[in-house]
Amino acid sequence: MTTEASLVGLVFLPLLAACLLWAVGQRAPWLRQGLVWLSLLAPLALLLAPTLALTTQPVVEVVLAGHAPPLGIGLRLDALSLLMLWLVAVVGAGAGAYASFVEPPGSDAGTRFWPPWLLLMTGLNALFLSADLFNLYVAIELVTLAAVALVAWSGKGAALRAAMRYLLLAMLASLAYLLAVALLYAEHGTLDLYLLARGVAAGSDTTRIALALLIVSLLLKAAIFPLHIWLPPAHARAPGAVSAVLSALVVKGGVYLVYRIWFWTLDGAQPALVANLLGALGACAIVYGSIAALLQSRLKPLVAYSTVAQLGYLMLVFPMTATVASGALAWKGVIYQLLSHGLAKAALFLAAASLLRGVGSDRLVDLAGASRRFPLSVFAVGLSGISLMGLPPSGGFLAKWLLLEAAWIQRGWVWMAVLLLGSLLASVYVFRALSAMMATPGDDAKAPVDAALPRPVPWQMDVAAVTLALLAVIAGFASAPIFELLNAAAPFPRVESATPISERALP
Amino acid sequence: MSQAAIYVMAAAAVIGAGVYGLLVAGHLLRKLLAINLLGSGVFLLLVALAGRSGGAPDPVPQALVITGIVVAVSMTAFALALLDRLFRETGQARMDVADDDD
Amino acid sequence: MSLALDGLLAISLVVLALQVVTGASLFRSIVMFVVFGLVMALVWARLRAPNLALAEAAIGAGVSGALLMLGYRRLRAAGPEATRPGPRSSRLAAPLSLLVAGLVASLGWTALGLPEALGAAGAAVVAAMPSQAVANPVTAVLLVFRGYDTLLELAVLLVALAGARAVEGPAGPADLAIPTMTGLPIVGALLAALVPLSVLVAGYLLHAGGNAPGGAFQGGAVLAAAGVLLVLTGRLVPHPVPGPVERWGAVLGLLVFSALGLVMLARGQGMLSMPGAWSIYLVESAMLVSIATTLVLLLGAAPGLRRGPLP
Amino acid sequence: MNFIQVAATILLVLGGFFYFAGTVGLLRFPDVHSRLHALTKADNLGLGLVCLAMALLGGSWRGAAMLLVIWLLGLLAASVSCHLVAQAALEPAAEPPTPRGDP
Amino acid sequence: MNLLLEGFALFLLLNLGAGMIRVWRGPSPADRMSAALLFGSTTVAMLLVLAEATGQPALADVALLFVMLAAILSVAFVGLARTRGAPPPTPTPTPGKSSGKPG
Repeated sequence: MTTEASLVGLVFLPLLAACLLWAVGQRAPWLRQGLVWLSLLAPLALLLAPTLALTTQPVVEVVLAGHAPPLGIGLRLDALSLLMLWLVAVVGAGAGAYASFVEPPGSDAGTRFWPPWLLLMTGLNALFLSADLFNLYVAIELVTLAAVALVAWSGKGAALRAAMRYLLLAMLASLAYLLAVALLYAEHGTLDLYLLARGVAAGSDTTRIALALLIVSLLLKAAIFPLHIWLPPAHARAPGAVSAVLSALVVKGGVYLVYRIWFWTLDGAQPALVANLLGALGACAIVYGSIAALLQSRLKPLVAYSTVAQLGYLMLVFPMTATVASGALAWKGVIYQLLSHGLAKAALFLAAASLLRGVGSDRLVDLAGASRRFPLSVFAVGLSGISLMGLPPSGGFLAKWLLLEAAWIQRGWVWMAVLLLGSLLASVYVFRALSAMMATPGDDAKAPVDAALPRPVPWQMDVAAVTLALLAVIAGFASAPIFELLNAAAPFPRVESATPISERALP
Repeated sequence: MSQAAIYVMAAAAVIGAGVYGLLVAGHLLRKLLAINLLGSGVFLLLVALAGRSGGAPDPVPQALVITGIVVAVSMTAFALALLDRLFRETGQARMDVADDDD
Repeated sequence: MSLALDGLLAISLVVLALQVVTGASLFRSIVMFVVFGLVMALVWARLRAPNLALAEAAIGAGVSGALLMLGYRRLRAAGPEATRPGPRSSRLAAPLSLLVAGLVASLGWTALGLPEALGAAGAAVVAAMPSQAVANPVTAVLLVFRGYDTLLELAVLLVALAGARAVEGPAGPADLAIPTMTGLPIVGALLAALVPLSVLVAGYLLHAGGNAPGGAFQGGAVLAAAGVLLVLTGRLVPHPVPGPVERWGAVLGLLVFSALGLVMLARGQGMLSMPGAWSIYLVESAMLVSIATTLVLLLGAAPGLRRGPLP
Repeated sequence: MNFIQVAATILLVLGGFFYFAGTVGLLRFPDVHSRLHALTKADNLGLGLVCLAMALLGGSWRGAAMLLVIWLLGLLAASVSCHLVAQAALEPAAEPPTPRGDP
Repeated sequence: MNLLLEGFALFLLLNLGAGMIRVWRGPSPADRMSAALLFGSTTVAMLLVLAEATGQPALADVALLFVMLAAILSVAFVGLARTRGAPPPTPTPTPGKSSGKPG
């Protein structure tokens, strides 16, 4: 009962808060402050009961309206969704706290900023809990619309253009998703992800093509190379807190769903060729994103391209599940990457936004001397950089180490080379950004001209960034409980009927 | 050729037209029209496939499509608001995917 | 004969779709899109989906058409350059879209050959219907079996409104009312007849939705249409600050739906379960208010509305 | 075929004729005002006859009342919109007319 | 009788297709709009006929909805035609220029 109520609360608390914020309008600033802080912090508390519940049982299922699937819609919580929900809660709290200093909920602009933000959180929580393909569609649309509105928040031409492009591509992806759902429903007559899994193995070619379409549409939402073109402008032009949430959570929603469909719905029927193809896309993303990040002359686009690269790692799990041993390692590795990149990238975007605000520009040349004027922000950049590069003892290190180990076990030399190259390139672009901030401002550094005038950065904003970055590093130490959860949630060999993974060899 | 088959083919053609419009249109309003067509094609496919048996119609796809129509309208309304602002700020109502990132 | 009718409808649909995406005039494309919506409603009628025909007429063709026309109007006000379609040449477009159409057609064709049985979900609905408080299975799916979808869909509608407000910036776009329209005597007659009638029709559709096709979305769209009529004729004028009616109206549906759901959860009957026909009508009425408010505000592209000066 | 069906058929054929006439007028008349004139007159009669035919076939008072409402509303809407469109056509066009036959 | 009704619906649809030529050619927006009006009225008639032919009385509700929306769309259209010569939207609108009680 408490677990069920907590899970329902994760969706409904931000939703109701958004409604009330909308309804009170510009009145009662204290009420608005309270509502925002409540919906930022309460998810952390609400997650305790479900976490405890998962220590004793592998899965919590909630039947809505008393009608079980296929008639109704089910919510389903397992370790993977729980970790994602924790990520939403933590990053949401950190980035939300940061945003509450930029756009105070009591202010005039705050009345327009916070409803989409809270609805974004509603959509994300709904997405990570839902087990129904069509319900997921509605949740995805909720997330997309809210995210686009927040990307356009600054109202500048470039941000609006980026938002428009994001919206058009996201709509295209949604309709491709829906097309796939239509085909799947026609054949299987159910929308439940897990009921569908039973029919998929014996499904026709239509099923397989529909699932492929489903995955492609989600890859577009997840901005996996080469479907990433919308990401760099959107993430670079959004306000800092929004970029943080977009990079840490929104694109991860797409990846999460690809995992769900690949490892659960397609359980035992994953074609090895597609697995390798997905891995190859990931490898391209790592190389391309890192090089593009290296070539940027401004901090926020650099961080955005780094997201393109880091998302690539998440695709490497597909080819590595060819054997049981490497699969288990790679699974842990990518989930760890999901979490630690989420934390580190959120921190990095927040710090970048602080620097942009404090210096008035995010061109790397203009950032010279930032380390003395904004030591906390630069400290956050450094800390999150450690995790992105994969230096010990950070969470990023653990993730990349596990992936390397998995590649080693299955003798995937190409994957190993890509992993090492990715880390190398990441350290180059992080050091490039850091050294720009450490540099002494010379005469050639131009004064900021185009951007908004520098504004003071409240210390609380830096604290939010540093906290998230510290969590990304600490994740490297505190891996034991997470691994325990992940072992319970490993998608394979979950279903006994599935083909043993060892029998599926690489071509 | 059954009724369902006729409409499935029509849905495929409408989806194709939507994709074509999305690729060819320079003006954002036309792109929005194309996306709406694409959506209608998908809805038609969903209902036509579910009605292939010719028996009592399946209520589930119909309910899904009603939800889908409302979502599509929300999208359109929001996109138009975004277009308004984009036009006010930049004087542009067109967009090429190959636009500069800056 | 009926296959000929279906075939002709299908051909019209395709021709109209092609007209929408090609051609020189943007305005013509929008008119074609509205006509496409009309034909789509006929198609739903042929496919024995009167609920969808209603929704398509009210929301698909009506509200979308009005939205696009008003959007066009706002661009148009800035000069002819703003609405010049400016087609792009793309050599890939035609083959790519043919490929997509071919792929969908072949997938659909294969799917048509699948065993002809009602899907598991559909069969479950049919089996569960006798014990339900409403007789319209589509309403039952929307509110009883898959009420969570509908609730999230209301959230999508709200985020469209909230997002539009966020995107529009500190104040909405400039004045939208058309003062010249107020001078026409015939407009008054139209309003006097249409506005009360649309309230009646909206109520009728809401009530009918329980047992016959209809429901909150269709009714809300009708009410929104009346609201837009009031905006277009200057009876309601845009205002940069939303009043209490607009603010609470837009979220009433979500609040009532969630509150009822939470009460049912607290009583141990499962989140979002509906305790009877009254609860369905209650939720639908609140939804109707929200949908109408939201759509009027989105159509009017204004944060708030105030009573305008009467002519 | 009973008497009612015969009557309905005659009404339908008449209604169809009016619709046809309206379309021909729309296509053949030289300017927008005469087109509108032909269109609305013919259309409203056509709709009225169809409504009458359906009321006969439906055979219920409730259905007939509904059809009457539809017809009256159709009349109102058509005359008002015809008036408004004609008014708009008198003013300079909002958009440069596209040349005849332009695709 | 059903055959007759469906035949009549087919005839109306063909009529509609012929009217499409007017939307296509224009030349003025008013022409296109008047053709769209014909479509509305024809569709209403078709819906009424189909309601009878397929035994779905609910389609009469759809027809009612169409009649109402036709009037509203044409008002939207007239607003469209009248925007010519209107000043472009100002980037900073003056708040609170309208007086009156909250709606």
